[in-house]
Amino acid sequence: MGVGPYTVRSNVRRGPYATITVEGRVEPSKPGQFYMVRGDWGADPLLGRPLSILSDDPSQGVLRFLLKIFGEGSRRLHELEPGQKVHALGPLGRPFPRGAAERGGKPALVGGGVGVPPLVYLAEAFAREGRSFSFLQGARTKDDLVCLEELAALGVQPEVTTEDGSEGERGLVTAPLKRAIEMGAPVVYACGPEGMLKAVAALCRGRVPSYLSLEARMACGYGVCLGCVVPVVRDGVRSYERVCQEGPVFEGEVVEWP
Amino acid sequence: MGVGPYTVRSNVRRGPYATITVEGRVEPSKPGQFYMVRGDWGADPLLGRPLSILSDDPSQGVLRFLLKIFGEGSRRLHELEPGQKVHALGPLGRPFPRGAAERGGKPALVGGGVGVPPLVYLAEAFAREGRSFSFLQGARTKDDLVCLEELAALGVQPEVTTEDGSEGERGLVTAPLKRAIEMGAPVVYACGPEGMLKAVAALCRGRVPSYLSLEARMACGYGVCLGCVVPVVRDGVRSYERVCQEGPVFEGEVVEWP
Amino acid sequence: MAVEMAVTLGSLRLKNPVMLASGCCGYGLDMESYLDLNRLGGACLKGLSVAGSEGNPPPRIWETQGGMINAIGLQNVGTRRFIEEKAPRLRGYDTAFVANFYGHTVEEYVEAARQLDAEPCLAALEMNISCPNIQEGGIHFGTDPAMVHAVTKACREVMRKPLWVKLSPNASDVVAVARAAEEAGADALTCINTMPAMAIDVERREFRIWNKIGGLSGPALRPIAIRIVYQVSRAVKIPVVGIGGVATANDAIEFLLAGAKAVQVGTALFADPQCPYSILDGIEAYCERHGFLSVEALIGQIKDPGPRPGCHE
Amino acid sequence: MAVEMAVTLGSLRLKNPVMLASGCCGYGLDMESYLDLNRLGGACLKGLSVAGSEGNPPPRIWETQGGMINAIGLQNVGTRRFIEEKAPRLRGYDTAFVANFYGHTVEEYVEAARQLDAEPCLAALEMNISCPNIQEGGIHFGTDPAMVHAVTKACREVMRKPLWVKLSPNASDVVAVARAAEEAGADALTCINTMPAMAIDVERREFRIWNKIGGLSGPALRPIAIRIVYQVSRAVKIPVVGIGGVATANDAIEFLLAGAKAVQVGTALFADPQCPYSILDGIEAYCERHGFLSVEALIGQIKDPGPRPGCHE
Ligand SMILES: Cc1cc2nc3c(=O)[nH]c(=O)nc-3n(C[C@H](O)[C@H](O)[C@H](O)COP(=O)(O)OP(=O)(O)OC[C@H]3O[C@@H](n4cnc5c(N)ncnc54)[C@H](O)[C@@H]3O)c2cc1C
Ligand SMILES: Cc1cc2nc3c(=O)[nH]c(=O)nc-3n(C[C@H](O)[C@H](O)[C@H](O)COP(=O)(O)OP(=O)(O)OC[C@H]3O[C@@H](n4cnc5c(N)ncnc54)[C@H](O)[C@@H]3O)c2cc1C
Ligand SMILES: Cc1cc2nc3c(=O)[nH]c(=O)nc-3n(C[C@H](O)[C@H](O)[C@H](O)COP(=O)(O)O)c2cc1C
Ligand SMILES: Cc1cc2nc3c(=O)[nH]c(=O)nc-3n(C[C@H](O)[C@H](O)[C@H](O)COP(=O)(O)O)c2cc1C
Ligand code: FES
Ligand code: FES
Repeated sequence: MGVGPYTVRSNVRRGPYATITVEGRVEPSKPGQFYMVRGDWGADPLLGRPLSILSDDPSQGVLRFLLKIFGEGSRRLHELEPGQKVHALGPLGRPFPRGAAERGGKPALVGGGVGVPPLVYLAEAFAREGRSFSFLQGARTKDDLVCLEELAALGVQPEVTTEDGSEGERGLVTAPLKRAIEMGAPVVYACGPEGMLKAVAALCRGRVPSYLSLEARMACGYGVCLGCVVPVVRDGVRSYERVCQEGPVFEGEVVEWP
Repeated sequence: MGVGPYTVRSNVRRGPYATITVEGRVEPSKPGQFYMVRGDWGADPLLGRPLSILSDDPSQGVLRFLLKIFGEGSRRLHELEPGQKVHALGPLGRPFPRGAAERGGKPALVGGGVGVPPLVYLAEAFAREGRSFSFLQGARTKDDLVCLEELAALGVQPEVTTEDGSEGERGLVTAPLKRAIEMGAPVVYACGPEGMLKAVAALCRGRVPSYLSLEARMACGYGVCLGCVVPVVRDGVRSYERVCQEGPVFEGEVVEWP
Repeated sequence: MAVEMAVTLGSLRLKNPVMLASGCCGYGLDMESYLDLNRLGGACLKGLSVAGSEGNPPPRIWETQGGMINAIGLQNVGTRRFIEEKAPRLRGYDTAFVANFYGHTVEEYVEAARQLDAEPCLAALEMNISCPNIQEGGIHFGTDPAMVHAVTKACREVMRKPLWVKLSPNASDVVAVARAAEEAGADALTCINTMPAMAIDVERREFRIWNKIGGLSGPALRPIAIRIVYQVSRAVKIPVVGIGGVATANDAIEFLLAGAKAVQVGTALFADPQCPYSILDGIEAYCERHGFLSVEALIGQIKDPGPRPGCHE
Repeated sequence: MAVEMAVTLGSLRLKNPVMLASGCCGYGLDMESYLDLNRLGGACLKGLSVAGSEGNPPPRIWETQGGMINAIGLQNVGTRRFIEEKAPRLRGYDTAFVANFYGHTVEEYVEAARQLDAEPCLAALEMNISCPNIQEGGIHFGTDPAMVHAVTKACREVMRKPLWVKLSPNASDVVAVARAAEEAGADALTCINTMPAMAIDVERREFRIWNKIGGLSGPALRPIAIRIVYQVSRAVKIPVVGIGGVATANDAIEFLLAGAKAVQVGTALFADPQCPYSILDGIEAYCERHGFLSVEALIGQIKDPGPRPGCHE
């Protein structure tokens, strides 16, 4: 487990988005895992921010994140300059389970906004293994599409939906997902805004296993504070599970939505 | 009174020292005045840090400080990079009074450490006015001598004392000051560590007026918090006066030392 | 859409809900170079006592993470000199000046209240009860509902102007203290004063503050203040004024939603004496964005799910 | 020069003064990937009750300036399951595990104390009194000296292990609460628990925390905690354990100089689970630099000028 000082190698900003590359000692990770990331500043902000791994390279000691400005913490990370120090703790959490993908057919990867990075990482793994899959990205508008370069570099043609029709198909990502399921997708992997995940879970329920990467406010990221829980129902029993430890990836079937 | 956003133009570091130049709307100031300076960060550190004006140029909107790392606040200021925003409030406080310098003879300017910058500013004013003066700088060791370039640019040859003799005369700055007073200095201006100021005040008492720029912890810098007081005795009456408002320059005669 | 910014605290109308906090704006006059006081809802002046005080020896302040500690020792010129020397210069303003006052005995409080009540430039008096009661072995007035009741009642009886009581966060049951003040005739409650705190210079093994203990203020305190404003404003009928770590419009709106009718800005003035302007602009913009026609319409408008008896850890 | 790092709290010897705080290290086991628990003075485990608790619904946490608010709702597996499932895995360690426990009635406290007292892996029990007493209308135990006396005494009577009482900062007179716990037989006092606090999402006009009120922890709290450790350690004879915002060696030394015999690290673990190592190294280096042969020699060694009765503002 890396608990390390890292140095910003580059920070490429595009509007509220930033692709941040840091260098340091990097432990091997799997798609869906994340780091708790914090700048080298005072006690405000105090806590790290959970960021999914977009890609990493332990042999080169390199780690990449895609960040969107949300509040104060992400704004401060967005402003990091090359050479500055950051603290990052990870890789954390359970990755996307791969078992169901073995069954043949094209797994569907469904991402929206800052939920796209872990799916890009998953796509990279699938691509490396020579598996085919479909990649669906939904956004409100054209400017909110992310990681298009990374996907192009992997040779992935994402099926894009935008709510305003400014790019790709007009509408929600559930439309192409429905088609993908009908085409026999053996499993769905999704990460994105709550509304999207809820719709994906509803669509998949009873038809195809879905694995959803959830977001929750986190203090520690490694299981000790019990701050990040979500209600889940397993075998009829409801309990709180930690997004940072039992998740962030949960089976769509077990998640109890607010 | 400037309450402004400024931008760091340059930050030239030498060990724990940094010469920081910022740009923005700059109000005219006088030697001995200071600014409250804060980076554009969260609530930690919370307050500005008082920094003497080393030089400024209202027409160009430029302001310069010499900073030494002391604790966390100054460490953060030391790390500022060109292009970053800073908040600065000033010019604040009462400048060195010039009346006594009119009397003829060479005023003695005595500085140590981060007390040197306001005296460099004063020297610049004297030099511009074509007045002669002597400039004494005391330090523990060679590496703690500051503003040598600025002084050279003004054509000022400082008389240097170091406690370890690594540069200039070995000993304390009071030795050359004593000689300067004997040579008829009409007034002494001093800024530096408390021990130095106390010794200067003692040496000058009853012989020559001295004006000492004091340091104190400050919250506001503009007179409202009453946090920065020092005890002074005027006409036999003891009271607390604000270093930021009645000072930072006080007559050596009135200061009550701890 | 013009947002009505005025708020009413009992008989007192403030042109907007943003005031300066006591001890953080001197006697108002020192702010003149930075702020047009007439643009503010009002200003609470530095705490006054009948005898005045030279204050504590330095060091008086220390910065902490997200806050600061002060033990100024309530340095002030005394009510008499305030009225003679400072008040005349405040009379020309069109804003609500509130005199903050204190004593070490009930009699001292009453005498200060009586004198200040006669000063025309003052819109209200704010009673600081975070002081030791020297008749009761130095227990702080503000921690004990009975003492708060007594001192409030005694002052109320000699006054005509609105009497605000400024509560200390350092009470086991701040709601009981609030109710005691209300019952005794307080016209408004200011929540909150600073929290007793300490810091140590480990290299010298010395207290950072001459007085050893000082008051913690600033953003660090805000979550405590918001909680108290929420609890108190639901327990009393008189208006509550929120204070503690307000630096931005969002901070102020947090207090208003929690139930405060106005806010005071203290420590934040030190880093930026003009922050009240951006707070005011931000409140107005917020009201417009959320369709509130007036600030009054916003007060206490947190969506409240009712009792939540869970544990705090 | 080798610094003796061990400290003694009554009958209990800790190999060094740095412990993990309750609620911030789970049942100790979750820290294993980051810390060698055997290098620490000890670890206080997540608060336990006889019945266990599923905890509060989310959201449970919110970050504030210099601190955070939590209302986990004391989620725990219950004393029975702790003893059966967790404790066996703690038995192999050579460090002091302290079980933190709570109840909503005196009887619940006593039963938890009785069960945990029998568990061999535990070096001491720490009683969390920042909980509502449902028999007394929900008043928090920790704010009332009489209730603290009663619950401490009742637990002390059924136990053999050292009993630590963890004080709440939310008491008008924390020294009176401390004395009550001491008189009732507490073996040590942990100062302090979190301070009740609130935050509001102004855009949604909702509470940031499901429970509305949560506990403030982190550096923001430290000046309050230092003050309480100083006041309490001078008022009682039993050892005091300091807690609140410890993140660096300097922070820990502040507590030791103020009078704490050991410190606990809570919130700071979240940002850096390995900070206890640097705290330990820093304390050792400090002792060397200042010529202290042992940590014990440092405790309470602030240069104290005696009573300072000045006002806090
Ligand atoms: C497992 C996981 C992976 C994530 N991956 C990415 C990523 O790759 N890129 C990216 O841009 N964002 C990602 N996020 C979301 C990101 O963590 C939040 O946007 C960020 O924490 C917001 O912090 P803030 O200070 O800007 O916002 P504020 O609202 O000011 O934050 C206040 C507090 O709320 C928490 N918080 C607020 N929103 C969220 C949220 N949506 N999720 C979790 N915590 C939140 C913050 O951590 C902080 O403690 C991820 C979240 C999780 C849980
Ligand atoms: C009028 C005036 C002019 C100054 N000019 C300069 C200058 O030109 N260059 C320079 O490097 N320094 C100057 N100083 C000193 C500088 O302000 C302090 O070194 C700085 O505030 C230390 O902050 P810190 O956070 O690094 O230290 P910390 O000790 O961590 O600071 C904690 C608190 O103590 C205060 N503090 C600590 N030391 C001092 C001190 N010596 N004086 C005032 N406050 C202090 C800080 O402002 C802060 O509030 C000046 C001080 C004053 C009063
Ligand atoms: C330097 C200073 C002096 C203060 N003096 C007084 C005072 O004289 N009377 C009073 O009632 N409160 C006084 N206070 C408390 C503030 O009015 C306010 O209650 C507290 O600081 C919290 O608000 P803030 O976080 O906005 O500063 C003082 C606070 C500070 C920081
Ligand atoms: C997430 C969280 C959970 C906590 N749970 C408990 C608990 O179960 N029992 C308890 O006595 N204190 C609990 N605390 C309080 C801490 O032990 C500690 O007293 C407080 O957080 C102050 O210390 P810190 O600033 O180092 O965190 C909890 C604190 C946090 C942040
Ligand atoms: S973030 Fe702390 S347990 Fe998940
Ligand atoms: S620093 Fe506030 S009065 Fe001088």
